[in-house]
Amino acid sequence: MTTWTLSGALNRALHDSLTADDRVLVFGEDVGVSGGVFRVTDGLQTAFGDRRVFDTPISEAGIVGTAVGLCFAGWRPVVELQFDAFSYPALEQVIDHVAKMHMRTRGRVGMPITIRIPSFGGIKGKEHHGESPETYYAHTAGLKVVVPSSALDGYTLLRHAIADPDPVIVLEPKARYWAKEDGELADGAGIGAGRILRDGTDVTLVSYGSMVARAREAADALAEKGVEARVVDLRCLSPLDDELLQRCAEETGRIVVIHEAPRHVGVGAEVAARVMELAFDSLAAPVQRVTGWDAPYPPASLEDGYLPSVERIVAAAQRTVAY
Amino acid sequence: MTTWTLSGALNRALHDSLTADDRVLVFGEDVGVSGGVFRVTDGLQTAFGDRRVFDTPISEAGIVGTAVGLCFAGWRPVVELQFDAFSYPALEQVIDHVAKMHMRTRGRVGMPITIRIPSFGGIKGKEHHGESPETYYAHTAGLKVVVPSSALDGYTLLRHAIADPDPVIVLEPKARYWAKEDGELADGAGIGAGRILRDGTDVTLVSYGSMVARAREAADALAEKGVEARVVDLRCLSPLDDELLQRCAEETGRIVVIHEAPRHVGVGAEVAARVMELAFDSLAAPVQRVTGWDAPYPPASLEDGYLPSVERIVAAAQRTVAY
Amino acid sequence: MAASAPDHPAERPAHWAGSEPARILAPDGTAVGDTAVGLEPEDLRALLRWMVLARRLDQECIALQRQGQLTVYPGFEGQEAAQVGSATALGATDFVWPTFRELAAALVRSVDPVQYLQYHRGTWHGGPYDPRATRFGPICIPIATQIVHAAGYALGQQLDGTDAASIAYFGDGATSEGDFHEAANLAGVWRLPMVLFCQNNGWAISVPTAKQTAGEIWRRAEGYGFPGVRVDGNDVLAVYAATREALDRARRGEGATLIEAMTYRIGAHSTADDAGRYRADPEVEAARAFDPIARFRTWLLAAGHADEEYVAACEREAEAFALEVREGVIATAAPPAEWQFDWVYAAPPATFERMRGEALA
Amino acid sequence: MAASAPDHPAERPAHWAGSEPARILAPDGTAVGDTAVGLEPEDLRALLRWMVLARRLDQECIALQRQGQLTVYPGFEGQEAAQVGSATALGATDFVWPTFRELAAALVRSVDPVQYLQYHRGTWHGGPYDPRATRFGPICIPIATQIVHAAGYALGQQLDGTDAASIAYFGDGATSEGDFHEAANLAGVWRLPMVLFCQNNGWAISVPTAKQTAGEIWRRAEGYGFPGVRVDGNDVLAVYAATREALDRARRGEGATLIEAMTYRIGAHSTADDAGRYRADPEVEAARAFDPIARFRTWLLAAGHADEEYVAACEREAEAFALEVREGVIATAAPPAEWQFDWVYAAPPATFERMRGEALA
Ligand SMILES: Cc1ncc(C[n+]2csc(CCOP(=O)(O)OP(=O)(O)O)c2C)c(N)n1
Ligand SMILES: Cc1ncc(C[n+]2csc(CCOP(=O)(O)OP(=O)(O)O)c2C)c(N)n1
Ligand SMILES: [Mg+2]
Ligand SMILES: [Mg+2]
Repeated sequence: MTTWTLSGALNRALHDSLTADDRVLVFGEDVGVSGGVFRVTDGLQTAFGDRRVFDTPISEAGIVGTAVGLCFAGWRPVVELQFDAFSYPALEQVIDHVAKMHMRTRGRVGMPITIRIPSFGGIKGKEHHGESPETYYAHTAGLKVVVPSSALDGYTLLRHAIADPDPVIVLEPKARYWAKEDGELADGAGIGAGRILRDGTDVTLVSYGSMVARAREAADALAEKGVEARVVDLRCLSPLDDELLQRCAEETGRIVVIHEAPRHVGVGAEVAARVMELAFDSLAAPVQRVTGWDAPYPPASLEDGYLPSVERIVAAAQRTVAY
Repeated sequence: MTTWTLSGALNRALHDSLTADDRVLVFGEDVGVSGGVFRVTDGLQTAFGDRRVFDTPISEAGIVGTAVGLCFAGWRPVVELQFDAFSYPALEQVIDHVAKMHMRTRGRVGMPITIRIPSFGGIKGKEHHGESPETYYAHTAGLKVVVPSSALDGYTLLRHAIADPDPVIVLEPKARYWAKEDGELADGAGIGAGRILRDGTDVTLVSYGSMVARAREAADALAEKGVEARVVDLRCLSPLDDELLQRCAEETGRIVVIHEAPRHVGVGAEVAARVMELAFDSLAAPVQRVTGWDAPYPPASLEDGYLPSVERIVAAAQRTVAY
Repeated sequence: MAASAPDHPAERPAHWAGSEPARILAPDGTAVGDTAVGLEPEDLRALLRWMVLARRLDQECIALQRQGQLTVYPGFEGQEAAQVGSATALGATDFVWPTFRELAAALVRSVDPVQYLQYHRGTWHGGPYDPRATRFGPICIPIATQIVHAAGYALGQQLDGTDAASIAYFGDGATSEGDFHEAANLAGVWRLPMVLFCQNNGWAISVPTAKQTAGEIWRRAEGYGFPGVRVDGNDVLAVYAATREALDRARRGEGATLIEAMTYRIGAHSTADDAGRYRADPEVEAARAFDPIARFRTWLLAAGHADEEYVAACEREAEAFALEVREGVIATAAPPAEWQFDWVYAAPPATFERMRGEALA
Repeated sequence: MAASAPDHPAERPAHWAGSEPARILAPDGTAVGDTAVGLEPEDLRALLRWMVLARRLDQECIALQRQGQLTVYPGFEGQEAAQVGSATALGATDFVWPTFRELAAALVRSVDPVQYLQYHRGTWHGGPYDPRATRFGPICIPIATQIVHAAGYALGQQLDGTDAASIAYFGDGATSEGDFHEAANLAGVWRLPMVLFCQNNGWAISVPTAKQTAGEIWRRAEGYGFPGVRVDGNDVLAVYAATREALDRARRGEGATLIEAMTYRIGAHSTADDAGRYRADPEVEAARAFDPIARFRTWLLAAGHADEEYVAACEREAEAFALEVREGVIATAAPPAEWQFDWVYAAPPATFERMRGEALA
């Protein structure tokens, strides 16, 4: 059995994808010679050459637009946008072109593009380095959006993303890059499937990315208080796993959704709305949202007060149970 | 009593704001000499000179970034981004700077910027001319987002937006620019307040922009079927009028939310989630969402099948009532 | 690029001021440069034929729009030489990245005009024709964004070691966008096989080039490390020669070229635009003196490469062609409702399929 | 701009290749140009003093980061002349638009370093100091975005008829972004009173300038219709003179200037970066031969504008200064929790206030 970090597992996923398909290209800012600010592309240029793994100028719209053109030439681009907030200069290319090209060409030109974005907070980073951009991508029809929460699943999701014929946004939780997990890398569950990480019957804690670990901590804390919480890792924010959400609502009757992003029009709202649509009669309490505040991501020293804490999750779960 | 079009009322709002405050500037693509593709800035350059009302190059990030710099110099910029999809090149400036500058400077530098964006569909326009960008803006903390649904309220909301010390995104429903309304222009309800346009006790139809007119049509149709529908115009998507939503949920027990944007992580999800949080026990049925499909905005000839129709709204209302 | 003597400067459109554009034929049709651009007489005749067909089709499209058969339509009268000359210079495997105004170039690349016009009929979006088969990219409305796609495609060719190049068409207004710059910088630093072809028609809707930028657009190239040329965009031979030279450079692995083709937008921005609000008729009338078709026809006849009968035949063909396209357009029906969903995803998720079911129920 | 003779080219950092930068002092400190730049002896001494204080503070910040008193810190060793020379040329009402690496310029503009360092301590964001009072804009991390703000501020001055100008600092890598281009184009077409000041330090994290762009950055200016100059960024007199000239142009209403200051990033990109992964030590050692402080000190002493005692005094002052800042930084406490909410809106909506209540309950 091997021990993996998320960074290492993602690196291996890129390595294996580059090996499996010689049309796969990896490029972005500092991904080549230096191997990426989070080492996710470490060693790839040495292994596959600077034709397939290369550095780009600081040009996010250029990087994504280049990927669009490469798809017309039959390539399969995997690009990195260095940090969450630095993906915004490319939003026009993503929304107007990447997400729509397959439809506007009536399926004649696919966009098998993977856009990797180190995202979310929790690393006491500078401003613009702790944003949660998932709403912008998940709301954009034509994209698929995945968020790994652990090393092994990071490998699985990135392999699936690169193999997928549609554009996939991979939001990698920076705060988990160095978190370790034991096990073997495997193909695993595909895009669109969520997973239950801990079973429970009283309440379901739904989250993704770094918040999954907090949800598990909260579940432990709740267990001591006699509350059996189920922990769901969404894995994929577009599409959402409706069946799983419905099942959890029916089986536990109580849902708490947790994310770092601001609450207003966040993915938690979608989860709440869907759960209500899919299992209204099973709901014993309103879906609770434990999220970042509707405010810009704070400086490092206020970060802990912004991110959903185990205490806030536990309190929300207790509110639903007591409801 | 005067008859106003939305385009004319917005034009008057700009005129009156330029008169009221000589720090107000109006600029954007084709807003000067030609008076804007929808005539909203017609005659303003003649009236106020090309120092205060001027054309810019085709440079959306440049337009919004320029507005940021102008605020540091004590100006109050009102910019136009020509169409919904053409606001995307400026998203980085909006999200990273416009929305955050007041906080990052601890209130020392305000961003009294108004960004006008002709938005939404229903005009059988070309692609990229029918998008509903509200989710991108409403989710972004630090912004305020308003959507007028009629001429008179368009005047009111734009005057409030320009006078507001915070950045306000004004999404103008193209499909309503030429719709007429009789009455006098007035100061009216401010940002953050929704309004009830028709009272009803069986169900509340919540919408904004062009969909408000459809909701009213649906209410008429429902009345004939013996269902008394209340019609709410949100007016403001960030912040949302919590009190009004709660009251409507408590008083009608049933909510249908309607918008043109794709459903997934749309404003309708936020309305549903809030209503559940604010009035769970009053809800007799799950909140219904009648929205555009989770697909790119279609070509003109498929537009009618994409936009929420009166029939779909009526059917959803009947489902909730029959629930 | 070598500049030739100025012609009656007084009459020139304002935005032609500054550096003299390279020119082979003077506006009056007399040769002022080397007309041996490497085209056979039949190819030279084809230049005239395409320009005549294109202009006639443009008129037909405007008529179709007025009759409610097309939605808003952006005409290209006056830009026939810029589009036909450059498109004629392309090799079979080169890929075109157009804006929304390159119908003339599309014809030369044998894109079916009826398929193309599905876009303006509102029956489909960007790529109603097959962009791969025609090597003509989707019609692109977001200004300057297609230039980056052209760079990506050119990179793809470079990686595959083909000798195909990209040509990106864009307007004077597009040069103000960040995407123009990012594409140009990548083209330079990666020595991409591509041509950045700017049709400077003097206007961006209501904004004249002088309010768009203070520099001369072709001069931007040096800052990116590749050559820029300014050419008379209404001189089809000069446009052909400049584009051909740029493509040869690209194939030799010498990288990109920026071509600024000086032309003029005779019509309004589109059928939805009232140009009277921002420009005076005399300016338009003066510009007509530089008509690209008359100029080339005069020379072609004088040089004996074609006779009046050929010209007449082109016009007859154009009439028939316009009629044929009209019928095709009118016969184009609305797509079935399923098309709203059929290609959103290549691998549609179950959740998406459920919504499709809800919609089409 | 007039170019002076090249010095031992062999040793120059690779990215200095191409056009000769304008220079007044050779790397060895001998004058090769007109040293009468309009500064009094005391002002000349101040240039040295600021550079010495800045370098010492930079070292202290790196130490503070290693000791966990600061979060990631981006050093500027080697760029002291580029920042001090340009900032010294500014008038009191000119406004600075920095990146995240302009601490030396901030000192010259009398921004309180302890306040500035709240940014790197993680106790506040972009503008911990008062940007209005100091006329020093918020620290800006999104590459090139501040250049557009500089253009907007310059437009504001032009509209108000003041004689204040904007100066935007940015790096070589920033010139690849669309925002650089959009700002430059606006500066040109609107003849804005601004200086686009590029510190070309050869690297953008791990990417060398040669992989960033194929052109020479200063040459971009012509395409925008304003002058560009390349200056030796490690020659504080040349930087001062070039910036001064650009500001004078701006005040005369002649518009913008692009200055490419050739310098070198001696340290890693930041304390989080391991430069060993992408560049070799010899390159760095060679670059030290161009040290801006040694060069200027040599000339200053030789010219008799300062004596050894003055130099020693500067170093003593720098020690005390560094210690004082260190104590200030360590004494800087975390902000109260309410600060998460206090300035999100100038007019906070009721819905927002309810969330604040929920958060601070
Ligand atoms: C990003 C973006 N902004 C604005 C528009 C609206 N628009 C459509 S055409 C046009 C003018 C384009 O001018 P130019 O590039 O000179 O091309 P031309 O119309 O002259 O062919 C504008 C501003 C757009 N399509 N895309
Ligand atoms: C839009 C954006 N993309 C990427 C980054 C990440 N990043 C931070 S600094 C940097 C390199 C900047 O290089 P340069 O402009 O030369 O400035 P220098 O670091 O040399 O001072 C990059 C890519 C960013 N901050 N913003
Ligand atoms: Mg034009
Ligand atoms: Mg640099």
